[in-house]
Amino acid sequence: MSPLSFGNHIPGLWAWFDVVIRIAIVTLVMTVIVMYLTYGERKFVARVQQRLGPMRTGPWGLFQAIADTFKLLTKEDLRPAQADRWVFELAPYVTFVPVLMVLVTLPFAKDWGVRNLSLGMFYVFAALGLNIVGILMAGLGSGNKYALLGGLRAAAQMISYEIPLVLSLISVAMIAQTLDLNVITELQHRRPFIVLQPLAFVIFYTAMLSELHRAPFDIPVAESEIVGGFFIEYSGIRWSMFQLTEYGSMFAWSVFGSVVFLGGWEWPWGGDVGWGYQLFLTFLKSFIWIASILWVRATVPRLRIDQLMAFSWKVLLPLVLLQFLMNGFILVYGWPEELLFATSSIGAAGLIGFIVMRGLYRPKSPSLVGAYKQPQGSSA
Amino acid sequence: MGADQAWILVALPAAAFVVLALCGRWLPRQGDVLAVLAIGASLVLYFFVLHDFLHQRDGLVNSHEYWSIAMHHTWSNVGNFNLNFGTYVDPLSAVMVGVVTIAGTLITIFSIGYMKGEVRYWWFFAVLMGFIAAKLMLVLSDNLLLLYFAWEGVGVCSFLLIGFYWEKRSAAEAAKKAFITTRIGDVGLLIGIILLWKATGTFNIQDILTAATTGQIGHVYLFVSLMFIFLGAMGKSALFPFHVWLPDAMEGPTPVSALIHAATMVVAGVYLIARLLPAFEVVPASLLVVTIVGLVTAILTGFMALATTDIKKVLAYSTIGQLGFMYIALGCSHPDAAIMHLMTHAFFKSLLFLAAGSVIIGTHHNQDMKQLGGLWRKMPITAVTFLIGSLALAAVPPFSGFWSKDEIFHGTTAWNGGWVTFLLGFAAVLTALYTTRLFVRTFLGKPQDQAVYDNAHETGPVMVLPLIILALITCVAGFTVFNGVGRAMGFPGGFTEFVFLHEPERFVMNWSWAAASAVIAFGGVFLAGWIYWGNRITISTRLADWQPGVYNMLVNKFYFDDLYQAGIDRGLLGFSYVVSWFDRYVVNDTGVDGVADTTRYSGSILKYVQTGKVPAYALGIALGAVGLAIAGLVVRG
Amino acid sequence: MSIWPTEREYIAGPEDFETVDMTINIGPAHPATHGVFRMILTVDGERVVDCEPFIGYLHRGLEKLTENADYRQAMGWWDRTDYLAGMSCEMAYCMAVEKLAGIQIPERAEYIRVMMAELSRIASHFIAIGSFGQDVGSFGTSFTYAWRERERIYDFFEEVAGDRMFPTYLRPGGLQMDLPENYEPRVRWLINSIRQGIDDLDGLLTGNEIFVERCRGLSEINTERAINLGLTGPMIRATGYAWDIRKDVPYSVYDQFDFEIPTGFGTGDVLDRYLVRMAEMYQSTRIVEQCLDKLPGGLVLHPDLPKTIRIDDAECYIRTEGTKGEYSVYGMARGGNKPYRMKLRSPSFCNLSALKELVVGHYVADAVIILGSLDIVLGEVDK
Amino acid sequence: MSQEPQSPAVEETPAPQYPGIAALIHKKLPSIPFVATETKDNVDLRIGPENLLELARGLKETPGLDFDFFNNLTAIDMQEEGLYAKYFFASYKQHHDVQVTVVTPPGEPNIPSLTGLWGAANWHEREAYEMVGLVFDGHPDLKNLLLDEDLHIHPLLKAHPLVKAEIVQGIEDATPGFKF
Amino acid sequence: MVPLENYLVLSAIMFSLGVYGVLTRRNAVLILMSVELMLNAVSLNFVAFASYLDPSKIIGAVFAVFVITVAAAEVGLALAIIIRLYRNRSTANVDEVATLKW
Amino acid sequence: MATEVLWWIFAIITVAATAGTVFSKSVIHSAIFLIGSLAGVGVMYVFLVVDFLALVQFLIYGGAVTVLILLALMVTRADPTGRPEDTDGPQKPFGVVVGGAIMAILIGVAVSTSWPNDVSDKAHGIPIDTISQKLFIDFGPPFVIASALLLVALIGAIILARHEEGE
Repeated sequence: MSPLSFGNHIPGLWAWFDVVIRIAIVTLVMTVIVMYLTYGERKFVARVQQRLGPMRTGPWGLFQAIADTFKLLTKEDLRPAQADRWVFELAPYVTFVPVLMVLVTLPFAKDWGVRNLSLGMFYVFAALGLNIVGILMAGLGSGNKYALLGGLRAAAQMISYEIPLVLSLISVAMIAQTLDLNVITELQHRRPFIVLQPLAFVIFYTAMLSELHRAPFDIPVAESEIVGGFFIEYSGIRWSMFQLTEYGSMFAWSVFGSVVFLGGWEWPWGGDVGWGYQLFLTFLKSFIWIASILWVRATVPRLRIDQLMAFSWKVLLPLVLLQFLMNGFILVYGWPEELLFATSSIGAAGLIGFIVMRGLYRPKSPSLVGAYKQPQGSSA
Repeated sequence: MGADQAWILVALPAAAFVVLALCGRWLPRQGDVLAVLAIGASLVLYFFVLHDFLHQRDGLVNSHEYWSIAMHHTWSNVGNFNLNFGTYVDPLSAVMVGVVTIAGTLITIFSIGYMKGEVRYWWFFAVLMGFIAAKLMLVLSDNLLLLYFAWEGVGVCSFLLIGFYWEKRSAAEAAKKAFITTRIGDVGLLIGIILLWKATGTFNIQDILTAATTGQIGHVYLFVSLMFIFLGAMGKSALFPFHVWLPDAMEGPTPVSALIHAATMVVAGVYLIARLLPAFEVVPASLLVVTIVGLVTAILTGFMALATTDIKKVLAYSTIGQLGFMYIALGCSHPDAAIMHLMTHAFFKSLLFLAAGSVIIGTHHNQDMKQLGGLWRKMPITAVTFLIGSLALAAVPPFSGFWSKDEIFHGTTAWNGGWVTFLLGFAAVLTALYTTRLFVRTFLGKPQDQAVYDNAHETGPVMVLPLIILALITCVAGFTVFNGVGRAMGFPGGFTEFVFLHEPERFVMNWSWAAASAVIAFGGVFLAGWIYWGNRITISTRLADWQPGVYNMLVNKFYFDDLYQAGIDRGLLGFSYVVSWFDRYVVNDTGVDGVADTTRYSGSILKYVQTGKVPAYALGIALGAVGLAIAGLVVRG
Repeated sequence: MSIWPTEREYIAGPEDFETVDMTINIGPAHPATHGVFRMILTVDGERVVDCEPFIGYLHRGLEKLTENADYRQAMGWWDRTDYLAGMSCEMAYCMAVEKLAGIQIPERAEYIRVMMAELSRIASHFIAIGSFGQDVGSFGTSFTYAWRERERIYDFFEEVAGDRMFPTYLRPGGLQMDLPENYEPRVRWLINSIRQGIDDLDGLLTGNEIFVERCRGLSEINTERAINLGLTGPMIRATGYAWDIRKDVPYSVYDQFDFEIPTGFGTGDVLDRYLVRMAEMYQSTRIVEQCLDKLPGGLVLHPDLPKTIRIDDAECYIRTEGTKGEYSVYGMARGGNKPYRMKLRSPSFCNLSALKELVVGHYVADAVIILGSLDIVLGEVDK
Repeated sequence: MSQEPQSPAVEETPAPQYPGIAALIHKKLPSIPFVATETKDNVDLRIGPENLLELARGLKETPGLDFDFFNNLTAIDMQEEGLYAKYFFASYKQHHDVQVTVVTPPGEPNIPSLTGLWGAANWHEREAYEMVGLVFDGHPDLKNLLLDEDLHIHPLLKAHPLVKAEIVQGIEDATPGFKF
Repeated sequence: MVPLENYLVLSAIMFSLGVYGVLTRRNAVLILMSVELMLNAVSLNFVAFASYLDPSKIIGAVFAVFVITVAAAEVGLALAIIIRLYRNRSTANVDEVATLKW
Repeated sequence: MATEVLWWIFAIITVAATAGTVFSKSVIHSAIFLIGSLAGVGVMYVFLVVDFLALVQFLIYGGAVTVLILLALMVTRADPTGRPEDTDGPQKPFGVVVGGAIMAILIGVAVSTSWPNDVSDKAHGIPIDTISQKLFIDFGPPFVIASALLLVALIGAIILARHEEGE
């Protein structure tokens, strides 16, 4: 049996104590992961960009994360004179708490997590929806126009992308017939849900990037335009709270996404082996997931705000509604599960293939040499 | 394919309508093949339905509960109100479906030739399919609501088809006229349906009939509601005084005229009355109304047809006249005769219209019989088929019209005194007269316009073929009254035993009636032949000179159009004048201005309340709410 | 303000319907301005309704300095105008001095000058495209890809002249010194590496749907308006007008080479400016190759050059195709060893003056891209 | 205009034979008096400021001349001869270019602005304005470009000291020019 | 166990504070917020009543869902109106928008 | 016992946040207090064992409505460092009176009425499928109408807030 099991088998006051211990463990693990995620990102992106990344602090720069942490903790905590004091100071916490709340219900292995909620999936997106409030507080409270613009962009983007995100998750919930994350994972014993719902997966992945403000949807924090957006005025520990939120929610989304779509701890053979292997599976999947996010970030330019909105409302939303409708038909009429795969993968292949094809069939730019045209009416 | 799947008959043309209307333009050949296939498939399936129906009927007791196949589907349940829809197949609707599908198929095929190269070719076929689908739905519907829906569908499609050449102002006007005129009747029908539903709580026709015949509805109430329904039938069937739209409806393409007259539109009224005839019988007064309206229509239109020179208009008036005959038969409680005549009339009238269309095409759109004549040499097949149709219309034995009209004569004996029979005979003579005149002046005699004559030619096979088929049907359709023919076709006892009201009635050849009606027909024909073939047209001109008033009245269609126009001009405008006077001097000066003065005065006081500020208004609301709450507490203690 | 006003208290006039647009300040220390450039954007939501550029933060008084220095002394300052392509700036200055003094320089020197100018054009375009990719929002990858090739070119410059960015390699009258030993395989390897780098960038950026969608149709301008605004270089070529001083008013030995003038799709949008630069780099490698093939022997410095150049009354106007556009020098001498007036027509300056017209009506995010597509160098703008 | 005494450069009788492009310009625009000389590589037309606008419009809009490109503007302090503005026009269509020298008398540095004809003239004129103090009449936004907004000195004047410039700063409404 | 009255009193306080806000605040967004408070008080009442008095305990939740729906629609529209107002008048203060009366 | 204590804590927090919303001088503070107040109502739903509704409350109010309100605040206050505005209008005394009266009436009625104390079987929450049963079957037509209302509001909001050409 796993060391920390779901559910409240323990009665009375001990239940509270139990929860506190679990939360402490999960938070601690998450903090360490986040610290090294920053290091990992720098290394990963550096490799993509033919650089080495941090190399000086410790072997291969391994202590860079710790050094950064100390630097951030000891930095002066500045507050602009024009900032709204309470809003400014509360914002990082309001941003961070929802991420912690999400971690409560994520199943890292079978029966291994803080608490199993029967409305787990709903809880996750209700909680993650809250973190925008902190960003808006930061944008409003900083007394800075870049921050304000960043907050505006974040709000607009978040409202738009929440819809396809939630609908794609609901598509999976329709297939699973439950919102309980543990049950959803167990249902993926034979095959992960990505097989049944590739289109929903693609939409979820895209919308997740947007919710995380990662490239190519990093418009609220666009460095070359609004110089970091909502956290432009923060420094030191408060800035590191934002950093913690960013990477923490990246981690939370990765675990959540791998639980919902990639089979979490269950697939392959997770249920048969043991909790160690299950933990390994969960973390492997979520790190691959994170690596893919970083990879995207390293290669893809940023979208413009109108393109972003258009993509959400004109592409993702119709497609996810289509997926939704198709699932409904298949479930109501009891058509075989292969049809789910077929219809959904046609949509996913169409969406991805269209973009890839346009990239592939573009002429090479050095070959775009117009023949030398003598200017009109030249007499010389 | 059993009779319980009769909805497929409706679904095929309806699907064709949808496909053609949405993408007909881009289909190969603009989709006419699709239309023909759809209605042709309906026709083929109709025979399956008929066979199944007859097969089920075999060996059953002769009670009409067993003679029908009804299918119900629940559409919606709101409270205790159930809305069902379904199909109802009994001999009546079976005959009607047959008429519609056979005539529809032939007319559709004919249209391919007739409409060749027209603008909006695909749209014509789309609406044609919609027209047929609506009509099929009308006859197959088991409840009045669906029937009304289909009724309106027929009206809309006829509007679209009559106004098919909407670039032509006259066509657009005719379409509007047809639509508005029938609309008056439609409102009546809706009122009647609602009245019946109010009384019985159901839309199902059989339930309503049961309720009516068992006396659950008061007689006066029933009479009123039936009269409203009959108003609908009058509008749709262009009966007097609604007959004005039908001749104008000739502005549509000729196949449309054929369809309107023969199969779909005008006979919808006949079908409706026949369907509800048991209820009419409960109130004999309503039957009398039906009979009188039929008689008046038949005689009046006979006169009008004599004075018209447009081929198609003559045919139009003849249609109204024949409808009058059918209503007379209905009024005499002889639906068998009415439906029999409906069927034969459908065939010979569509034959006549198609032949007339053939003439029009063959003479390059000339339809004035003053300029035609002697065409039989140029278009022999058309001439022969037209002749067959004309003889059927004139009720010359042994063509089909004779048998059905004979049935009607036979039926009129139900009315004591013989006055109905007498007037009917007069109308029949008129029929024979104008029919012969039409044929003679178009095909025989000398060509009156040499240019038209020289350019005339026989039309192509796609148009001639339906003519020949229809002519053959016209020749033989009348014999379905005989037992032997009926047995060969699956309904032993003949047509009158197939469609019946109370109990099947074996057709008995009453020689004296037959002879009388034959004499009437031959008399009419010979009289007309003597006048027109013998080039004694001067007789009619002399008549016109002798009594110019009468002639002008005939030419001007008894001044009905002018009467209506005058009614609108004088009555409505006069009434409007009174109303406007009242409005200007009573309402405006004292009412409105007085109110305005009062308002201005009170406003000058109350304007200080209107700050234009939303919070102040909100405060008012909240104060009011608090006041109400306190009052409530005080009142309740 | 009372609740129950007795008089008509408020009548809305046009002044009540004025709305306040937000102004945001981009620069002088902003990641997107590539230097100390500042613009004040007036935005309505995310849309730019007005743009006012401010320059001069890097103004060093180049022209005044030149007036007060010996003809050779001023060399080093002219390097620092377009500091991403020092060689081509030096070339224009030297040509102006030579024209004023009437010096004919050896042919070998001309070929080496062209080679250096083209190499520095490639280096400058690499920086332009790499940082442009960053403006569009790619997280530095395009920048490092471009930087690699640019570093290789600068390594070669270092071997040749002893300095990377400001080589001061050229002299009025020729070159400081001849090319190093074994330069030919070195340059050929360099050309191959550059072409590989162009392909890499092409795959990274041109093959990227988002990048192209960001740039396509953005800030379009037609040829006539572009000429009127004084746009030159890739900016005017992107409008579909194949104008290149190297071809149309040939100077130095450019008439000896076979190369083409890219015009992209000829719509004048940001994508075309980018494509023109990409294609131009490729054409420049062709010129460098031909330089290697045709390089004559002989001296690299005019043999009879006096130690101090003294020029009597003379004026000239030298037009060259710099990396950003037309890099022209007006020179005026009135005796003595110093020029009386040296005026630089810097392409970045003229292109930047059209910024307002290009930016207004687009999004804030696009303003940054448009600025990046102008490819300005503040050393050149501010002189 | 040749009668006006304050334009000594123009007072000389025009050379009978115009070099290069100047001949074409004289043919197309006979009403505008100018003096044509040859520089090292070009032709220089010398006119007074009152004729500039006319000449510029003629150069830009006359078919056959088509000087559509405002290439450069160099402002030169010729000390006792006054301020010179050297325009450089080029034509994309016709492949020719010309240099136009506008001579302003000392103390009257007023020149009509060409911003109405070429959008490119805007910043060039602003630069000339702040560097030597030429005033362009009709310029929409004549203010400092490279120098501080309120720094009213003219560094490219020959009289401007090279080192230890006494910078007058913070005077918004000071007259243009430097107190020597 | 918390008695029903507690919930009712809580919602009464919320509701009356909302009324106060609607009546006193000048900024349209603040008024909107106060309206939201009132709506929430109402739906809290629904749920509390359902929990204590309704044997199925569901109708209250269903009604609360409807209230939330209506509130969402109302917020969307109201904010659109406020933004439009601001764009035309540079203010979101309802006092300054008295052009209902001219 | 613990439940009561927790209830009181959250009730006080909710009331305090509500009061903060209404009395706060700064618009932004008001909005943030509003979030607290709405979250308090969500917690009350948890006490009433309607978990689903609590999550809906968090998702819709926390994630959407307050975000919209904050967005509107940002849009309508282009200058975040602008003048502090006078947030209370001239109706303050009336507001106190009316609000107080309503509070008195409501509390009086709530306390004085004797409610039937049927609190049986409140321990386990309502299963979500029961709610969906009610919502989609018994309350089907109102649900459809509500969704139509949302759609109409969406379209209306877009049309109201969009930029027209030439504006």
